[in-house]
Amino acid sequence: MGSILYYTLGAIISFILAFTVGITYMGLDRKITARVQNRIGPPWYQNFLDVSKLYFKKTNIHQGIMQHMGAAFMMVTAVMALLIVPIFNHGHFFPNLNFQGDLIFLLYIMVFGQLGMALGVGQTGNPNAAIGITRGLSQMTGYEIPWVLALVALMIQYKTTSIVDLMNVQAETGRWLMFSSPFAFLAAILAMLGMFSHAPFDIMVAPNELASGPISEYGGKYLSILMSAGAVFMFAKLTLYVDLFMGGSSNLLALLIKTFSFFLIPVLYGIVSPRYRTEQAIRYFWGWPSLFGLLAVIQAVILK
Amino acid sequence: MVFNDKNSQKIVDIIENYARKSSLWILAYGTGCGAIELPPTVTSRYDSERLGIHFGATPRQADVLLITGYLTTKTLKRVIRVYEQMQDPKYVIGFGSCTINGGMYWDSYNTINALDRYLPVDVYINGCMPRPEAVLAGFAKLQKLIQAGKADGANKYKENLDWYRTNQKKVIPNWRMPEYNW
Amino acid sequence: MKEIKTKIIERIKSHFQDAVERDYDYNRLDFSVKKETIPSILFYLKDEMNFKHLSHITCVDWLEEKEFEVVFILWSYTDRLQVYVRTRIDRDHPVLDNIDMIWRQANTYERELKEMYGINFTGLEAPEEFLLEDWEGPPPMRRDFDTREYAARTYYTRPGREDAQDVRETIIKRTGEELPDFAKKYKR
Amino acid sequence: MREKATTLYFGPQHPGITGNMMVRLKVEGDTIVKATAEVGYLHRAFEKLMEERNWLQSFTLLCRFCVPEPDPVEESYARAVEMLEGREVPERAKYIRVMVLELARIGAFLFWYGAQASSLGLHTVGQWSIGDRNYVLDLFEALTGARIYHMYIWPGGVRRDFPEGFEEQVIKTMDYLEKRLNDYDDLLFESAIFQKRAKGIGIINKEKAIEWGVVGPPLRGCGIRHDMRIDDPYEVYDKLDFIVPTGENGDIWSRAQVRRQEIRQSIRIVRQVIDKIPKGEYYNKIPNPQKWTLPKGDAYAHTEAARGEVGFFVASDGVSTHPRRAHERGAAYVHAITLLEDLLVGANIADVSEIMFSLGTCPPEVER
Repeated sequence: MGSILYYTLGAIISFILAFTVGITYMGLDRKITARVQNRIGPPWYQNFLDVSKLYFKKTNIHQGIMQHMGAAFMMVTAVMALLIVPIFNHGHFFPNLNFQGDLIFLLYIMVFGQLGMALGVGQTGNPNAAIGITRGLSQMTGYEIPWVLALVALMIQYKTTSIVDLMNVQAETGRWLMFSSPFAFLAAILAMLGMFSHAPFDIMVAPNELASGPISEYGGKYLSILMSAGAVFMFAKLTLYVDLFMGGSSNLLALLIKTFSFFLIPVLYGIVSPRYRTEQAIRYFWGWPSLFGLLAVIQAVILK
Repeated sequence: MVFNDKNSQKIVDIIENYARKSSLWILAYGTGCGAIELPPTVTSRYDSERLGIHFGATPRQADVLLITGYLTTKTLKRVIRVYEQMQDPKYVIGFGSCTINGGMYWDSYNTINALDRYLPVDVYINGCMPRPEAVLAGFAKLQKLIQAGKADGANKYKENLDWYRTNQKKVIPNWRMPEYNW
Repeated sequence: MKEIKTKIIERIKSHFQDAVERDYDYNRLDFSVKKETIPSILFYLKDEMNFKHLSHITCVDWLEEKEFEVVFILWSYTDRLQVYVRTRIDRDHPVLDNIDMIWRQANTYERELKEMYGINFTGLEAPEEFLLEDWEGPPPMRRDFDTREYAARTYYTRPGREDAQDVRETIIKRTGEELPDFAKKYKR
Repeated sequence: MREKATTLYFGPQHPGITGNMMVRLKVEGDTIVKATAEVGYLHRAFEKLMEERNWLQSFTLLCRFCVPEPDPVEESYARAVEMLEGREVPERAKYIRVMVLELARIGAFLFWYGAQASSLGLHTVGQWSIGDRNYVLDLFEALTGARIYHMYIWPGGVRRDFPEGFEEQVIKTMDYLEKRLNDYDDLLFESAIFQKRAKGIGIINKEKAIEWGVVGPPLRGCGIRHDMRIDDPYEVYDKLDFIVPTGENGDIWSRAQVRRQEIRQSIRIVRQVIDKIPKGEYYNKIPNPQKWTLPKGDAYAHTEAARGEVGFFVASDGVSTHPRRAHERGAAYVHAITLLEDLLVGANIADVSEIMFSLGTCPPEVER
């Protein structure tokens, strides 16, 4: 009984950590972008204010229960992903739901949110939103290929489907996977650009084309939930990358440094890139990134 | 300080209003020529984003409806609809002399002359064209009003809906507005 | 320039007997024709005389003469010459031939003239409304439509700008003096 | 039976639209099968109001015809009035007018840089170029007293002479801009994604272009060298040395290239004006505007603006102090309606905003 309370407390704290770090990173993203654009930019905590302002909105309109659920699905996805991904090496207080096969479960979970969102968006009746979510799903089919290939390569090479096992491998050999499986790392990094929906792969929200796409009918508390879910999910994904390729992190400082360096990749790439069209984005992911994925699998099969 | 219901409500109000005033999302709708001064306002010399001013793409997400200049009756119809789709609390800024008294279009057959007859205006920014500094000053004024809890145009609109509707229907002959919940 | 102009005038006069020309001392020619001749003269100018570019179509309301004057302005990129083709139509029954098969953009200009002046172009295929929405009054650009009176009747005028109707007149009336010469006063 | 095509309303409230207009799109999948431009959201009845104002009072309205670039309209109107009256303009005023027009063109192109890049989600170029446009607006402020609406070019000349130290300020700004333009090009034109998205999109048919009345950069993007500055030289353009660039394919990329080179030519023209400008009068004074009547007749003057030919038609009845008719011919009249509707058919939804910005559509000019 005590252990359940203990774990629950750990889960709540990890959620708070993920939310804080995620939202701060979003603010830093805006700050960095502003500095490149010769501006001062908003304060780093601006996104906290945005989220709380949206939460304090008095009216919250939804066109039906599925739209309501769309936001909930996103949050559920984010929290589940967060619970599966180990935040620290040997973390007793952040035990998370590690089990053999969690990597496969994670792959499924990362698709789940988008699908749930699609259901919700379908009910808003806004054509822009419908087109936006279609684009989002199309793009997902694009980046899922290199991403899955990279993970499969790792699974084959180290004969495990558990994230903790992969982290232990890195701890034992003393080499990060980004060096021992470089092709998988490259494929995963390129897939990450799509996963973060930053320019040039922001085709799902694309304000100038679709008036922000799926979220165009979401306002007030729903948008607040979506933003928080986005932040938590982002943190979970960054932590996953750190766990897989940088051997996880043993303390908070290492976690922040490592996740932030991963976070900088899509941000800096996004500042100087225009947006792809949907089919161009898919073609991009099915080009070099998928090739790297294939090479990674071949390497894994040979080295096995 | 005694923590009773009234006091804690006050504290909540202060926090809420602080969040509201520091994160003002403008609806990206250039209703008139004033929209030309908005891009400079967000760029390096004026940089409105440091005050938390940001552009929202759809009415559902926006807090501030910026009426940038004159409104023709055709646009007024859309603006009313957009305003009613926005979610509380919402603010209207009348931008430029045309929204105040018609400006130089005072005798035009197609533009309205006083915006506050049709929508509740919280802040007016005068000038034609108002400079970016004036725009920022207008936003600063709005932030002050919000912090003091005085920017309640939306409530006024709800209370006096009949009066506003009468005025609106007077200039929009064919009303044909869809029914929606707001 | 002079020879080109003479040549164009000659050829137009030989084809269209009703054309009355007027020459200007810059690169401009005027032809006044009957309204029936409009499509054929425009077609001729475009195909035979290289006036490929239709700058615009406009209309002047001569209320006193109960006529509309419709002006077509063409531009020749090769001869660098403007040609005005003008015609007068009855103000009470304004009808003119549609020319959007000659120039596609004429469609837009004709839609505007139809809405603003009430000129009917036979065979014009376009949506009814162009700039106005649910307009119930007379075509607003006609000179007998008083926009000032309409605006005062329809829209609320905020008090305080009654004397802003014409500031200069007010100044003259109040002070009885001629207007100051601003240009001279602020000369550097 | 279920209809395959859905209707998508692109505007009037839409972040990707130029100004305030609406395009009704019939969409099948991602492809547009029919596009209808709906305008009139900005109709302020300028031409009616000008009939209510006298010849000089109209200037308050004139600059509001097209907001990003008001000076060509003033210039067209002023020249049409001068043609009608036969009024001479001093040489210095002509040079100043050319400089103002070219500065306005630079401002408009900087705005275009930002708009075109932002339509593709590359906001950094937009932030830089629109931020730097402030320096051009500073020049206008020093010269005319206003950032956006100048009311500077008048019948008979210009309203004011250069303020002190203005020439140096202009040269300094031009130096700065020339340096900065390379930065924008590095980010926009060197971007592989922009090339992918701009090449082969929104192609204007070369044969159709002239017949449909396409003007300005969209026409020159097709490889047709027509520019009112060389075709019908007004003011002192015949005494200045500049090139009118052309593109090849008539797609977004060609139009972008034309604008990219034209802004450099404009900077060149401004420098030449500063070098060559003569001393002397800048204003041939008009009589008391309250009593100023023009001879009976009409005139049409056209000016090359950043978006194409902008013309003004004025008619006078010879008695009244007000115009009998004032009418503007704007480039957007063709670009934003007939041409846009044509180009959008068969295009992808993602390209709507991009095509609109590359045409330089300006709704206030259509609707007036």
